Amino acid sequence: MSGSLLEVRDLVQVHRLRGARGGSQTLRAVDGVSFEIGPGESVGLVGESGCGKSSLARALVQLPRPTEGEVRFRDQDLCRLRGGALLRARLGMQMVFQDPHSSVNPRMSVANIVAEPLRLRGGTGRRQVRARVRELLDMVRLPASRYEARRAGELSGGECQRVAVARALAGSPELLICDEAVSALDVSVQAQLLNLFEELRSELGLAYLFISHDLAVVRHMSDRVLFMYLGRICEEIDAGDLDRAPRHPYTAALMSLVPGTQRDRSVMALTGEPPSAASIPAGCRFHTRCWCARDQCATQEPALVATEQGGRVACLFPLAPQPEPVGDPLLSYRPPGP
Amino acid sequence: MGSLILRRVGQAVVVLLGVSFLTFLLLNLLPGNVINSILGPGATPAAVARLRVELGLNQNLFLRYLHWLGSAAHGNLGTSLATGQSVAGIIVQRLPVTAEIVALAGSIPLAFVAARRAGQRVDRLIAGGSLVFISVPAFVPGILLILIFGADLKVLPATGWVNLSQSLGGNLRTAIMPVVTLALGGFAVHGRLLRAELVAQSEQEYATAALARGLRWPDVMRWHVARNSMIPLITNLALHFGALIGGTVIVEQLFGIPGVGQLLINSIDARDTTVVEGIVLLTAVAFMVGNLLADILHTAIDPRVRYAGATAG
Amino acid sequence: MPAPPRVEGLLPAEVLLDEPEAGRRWDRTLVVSGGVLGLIVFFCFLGPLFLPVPDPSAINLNAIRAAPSLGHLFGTGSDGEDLLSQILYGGRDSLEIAILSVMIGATVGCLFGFVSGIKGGIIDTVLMRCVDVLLAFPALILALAVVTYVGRSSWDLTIALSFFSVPAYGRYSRALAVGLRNREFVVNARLAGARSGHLIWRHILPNAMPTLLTFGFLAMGFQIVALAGLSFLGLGLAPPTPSWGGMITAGEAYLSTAPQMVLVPVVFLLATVVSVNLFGDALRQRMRA
Amino acid sequence: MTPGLDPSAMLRVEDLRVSFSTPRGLVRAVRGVDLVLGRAQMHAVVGESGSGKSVSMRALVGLLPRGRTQVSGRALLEGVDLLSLDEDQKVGVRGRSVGMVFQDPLRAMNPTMRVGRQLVEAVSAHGQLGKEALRTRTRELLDMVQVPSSLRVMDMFPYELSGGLRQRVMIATAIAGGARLLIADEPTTALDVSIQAGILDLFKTLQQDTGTSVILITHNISLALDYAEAVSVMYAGKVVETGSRLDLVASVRMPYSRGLLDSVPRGSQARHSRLVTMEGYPPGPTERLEGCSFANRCPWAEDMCRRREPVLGGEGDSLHRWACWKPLADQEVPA
Repeated sequence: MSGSLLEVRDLVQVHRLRGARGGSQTLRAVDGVSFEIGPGESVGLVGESGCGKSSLARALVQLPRPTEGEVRFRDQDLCRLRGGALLRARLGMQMVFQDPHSSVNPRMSVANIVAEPLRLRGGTGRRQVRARVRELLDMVRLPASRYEARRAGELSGGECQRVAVARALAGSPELLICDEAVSALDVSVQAQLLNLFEELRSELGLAYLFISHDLAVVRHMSDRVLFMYLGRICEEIDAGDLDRAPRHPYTAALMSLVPGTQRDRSVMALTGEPPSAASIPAGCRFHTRCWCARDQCATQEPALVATEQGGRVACLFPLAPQPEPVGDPLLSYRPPGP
Repeated sequence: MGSLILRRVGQAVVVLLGVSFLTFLLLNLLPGNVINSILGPGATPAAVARLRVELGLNQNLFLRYLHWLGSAAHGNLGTSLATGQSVAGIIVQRLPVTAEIVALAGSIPLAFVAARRAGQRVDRLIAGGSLVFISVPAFVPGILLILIFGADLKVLPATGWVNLSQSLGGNLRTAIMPVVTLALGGFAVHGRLLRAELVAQSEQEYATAALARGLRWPDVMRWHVARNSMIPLITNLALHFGALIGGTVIVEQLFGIPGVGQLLINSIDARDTTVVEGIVLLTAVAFMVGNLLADILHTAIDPRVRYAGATAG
Repeated sequence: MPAPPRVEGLLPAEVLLDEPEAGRRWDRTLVVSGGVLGLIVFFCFLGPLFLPVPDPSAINLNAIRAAPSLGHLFGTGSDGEDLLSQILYGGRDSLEIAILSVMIGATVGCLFGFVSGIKGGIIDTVLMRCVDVLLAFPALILALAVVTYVGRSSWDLTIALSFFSVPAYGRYSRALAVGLRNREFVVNARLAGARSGHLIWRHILPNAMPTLLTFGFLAMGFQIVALAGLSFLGLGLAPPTPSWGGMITAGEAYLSTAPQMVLVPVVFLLATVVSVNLFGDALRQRMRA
Repeated sequence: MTPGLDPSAMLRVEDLRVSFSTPRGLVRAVRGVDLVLGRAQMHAVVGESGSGKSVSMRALVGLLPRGRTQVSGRALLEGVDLLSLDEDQKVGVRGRSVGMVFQDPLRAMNPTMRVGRQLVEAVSAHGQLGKEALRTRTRELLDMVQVPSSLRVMDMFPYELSGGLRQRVMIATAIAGGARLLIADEPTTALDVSIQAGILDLFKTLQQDTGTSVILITHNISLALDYAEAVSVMYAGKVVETGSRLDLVASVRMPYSRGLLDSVPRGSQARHSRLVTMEGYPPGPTERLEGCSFANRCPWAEDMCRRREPVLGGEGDSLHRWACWKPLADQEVPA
């Protein structure tokens, strides 16, 4: 499909783990993921730890390369590009990471950090680089005169994260992948960063892939949200429908956990913790923890199909798209336990 | 656990092959050879050629290596080119092992004392003392020991060696000073390492948590901190063993003990490649076995086995 | 700065690295040990230029094993040679050899370690097995062999001793590189189009530098000790070149009659190595704070 | 709604101050904490990193590095001043009267010791039991924290358990000595949202079933308001506002607490809309503070705020108190 900025098809990332006691096992961290991001669109990606969301993000930028699948960015399949062509094609896609202090080289000055991508690309004069660095720092609301010469090691978490954003913007990317980019920050600083991301969105028309475990943040930042469970997408949903009409029981359960929601948590409780990606359950991967699983769920794996609301859901018995306490959970409620 | 050990053994074998080949290469490429040292400089070319054939030196280098490797694998390290003695027989050695045990026996209690009084005068004193022993070549304290106990007080023989088979008392008397000298370095290193680890471990959250559930501090130290602090010590012990072998050479020279060190120096001097090769290989084997044992012990103590991140693969 | 990886026991003095001292003033240690080290370096390298010392190997049969006096500040040795002069010249050689061998060992070792750590995979495995071979190879034997077969010039000794630090630096730098490889700023640099060389030079090396520097000082102390050990075995710098280890050996027989022959070099050796070790340690604590 | 706000408090902390001597000088980590905790109540202590919330609560049970720490003030636990106890008496308090739950259970458990032994250790620290009694008691504890016996956690090492299970076992060790007060230091921060609810519900269950009081230390104010009956907000080492959940939701007084509430995106808010933020950053640990520590970030600050330090005060006997010269009226919005 043309018109989309990023188009991911059947992406698979297999990690080979060497166990603590010698043996090795394979782990399908990302197991057949397809989705698209349009220009200027912001897409949220949500899931529990170990669901493969960070592996997915890294696979998108080919660090490391995914095992299978396509990552078409501006109509070029990154998985097939090599060497310099890959380096160039990838410039349009940049990442912002969770740990602010780790995102910038502590021994470099702010100006050098921001200038590095410009210098690596070459072809920019010394004076132009300097001007561009000032412009970029201005974009992330760091007064260039005060920050340029400082070393990254001296900055606070919020400041580091701004520098990391400025640097990511240096190559004028079209897509910014934020991997838990505000999770490590204190709430007051987190809000400042979220506002910055919003400003950049409207000023530069940036598209975002916003990865977070914090549903309140993702709901605030995204147009569309992908829910990931054990390496697969289980629901894709318009952010506006999140509160009203989640179709997948997993989505509904997670949404009920957002502080301030008045849903009955005891009904939609997620029992236990996600199984390891090294031993994925048969049938629907979620059935072992689902609050409304039926017998069929243990044997048949649901496909990701389109919903009436324009989203996609992978569930044999999706919840009805009704306002307020989702469906009639009591009908399908089973007491927790294996 | 089984497969871990298997992998380690595999790695060790690869490394040993590398070591033996490197030694072989080194000894055969460096200038000077055994023929000159046996026959002396004035030998006739015919005599040289005869000896070369006799010793098998006329064959291709690589073939000779394979040949040697084959017999080494059967436990036969060859016979000394110069003296004709069997190599495996000459180089059995107990000194470094004894020294390591003495070093441990001394350093562990001291580390506990230092850690318990971290930052206080006793700790500083021990830290200063160990710094000196880390910084000094083994022969210096050795000389001092000889001067005090051998020459001044005359309680122990200054040099010389009595074999265990000859007399137990004599063996002990001659062994005390070399063992102590050799142990001093390890004593300082181990003590310092253990002390640092004890302090670091006692600042871990699990120690605080143990305290929070109502344990007394001495119990926290005994049941939690001490045990976990042994892990780096074990790893260190194995690596340090390599350094000890170097120290042994010096100590033997100092105390006039006819051991591996002397043999090594003499053999290198005489270009007796077979003996040198044997010693190198045995040292490397001892080193690798020590590391392997440390790995196994490590697995036993720490179920997670976090490798130092330094071991490749 | 990232926490240093654990690679225990490669150097005896490495135990100094782990000391978690919260409440101590490291500046004072740094100044004192740095000062002592500076004085020793200054006098060893520049002292002979302005101090009225005779040639270190000059024989003076009128003053054999003389006690310290105004003419011979530290006394004289068995051939009447001036001990002060021997200390200065011997110290210069010791320091030169130690510094150079550490630098060579560090460069080669870091090249192995960094490439191994950044590239990973099969390259990593092969390079690390090579380092393991060097580590398992008794370095002293190698040094002995080199010295016996090749020669005993200060270059030969430098090369021989540098084999001590190659495997240590290799393992250590690899661990540092692996620790840094997955740090976000390295991934960021890759995203911006950086290749391995750039990563190592701009990101890995600067961040590993403080630790490597400290390690270097500790390694230097070790080399000085090892050099003295070789001299003691009679395999150090060929006589009549003076060396600290050689002086100690020469004086050993006269301990009770001319103790200065042993005491003077021992004191200098100890002062140098202790301050090198302390300086490295304090430097690290300082950079960590 | 607020059962615990009665004056017969379980724990009363008055003017708690903690400072550390460091090579860079004295760090005054806690500069005045006042807290009243009712029986069977959950009291959340909310603050950003470096606000002193964790340090102040650890100081209560003497879990700060010895030798380098000075603690002053009073902390009456059922009439006994915890801060005046000697080390032996503190050992008697820890685990028996006050239990502690840590942020990261993986780090708070000895990695090389089986989970069972650590639990047994917690039980027998408060009196030797026979083998059979010990087994019954540990089983009972695991039941209380809802760990099914089918999981055989006793024979496992901490790293073999999932995060949620680990934290449940941690809670079991905390209540093993029969503690009536639990201090939970960010107990869910290291866990997934899906696990978080279960752990907090467990605290609520313990609270209701056994009358345990819980101090919940957290950086997440929405979480605090969702679960705790009372909330204290800390900033730069001081409690700046304290009150019931209702007090903070409906009539928050201190601009900082207000700012915290506003910083969290809410479902009711339009997507992509601007969040109301506090400018600047909290003061560093060694910074000298004059007047109100929040004055330089506060949109309402006046001269007075920069000169004099406000003390915790309120209206009448109400337990809703705040430290502010310019308290907000109900539902005031910054200009």
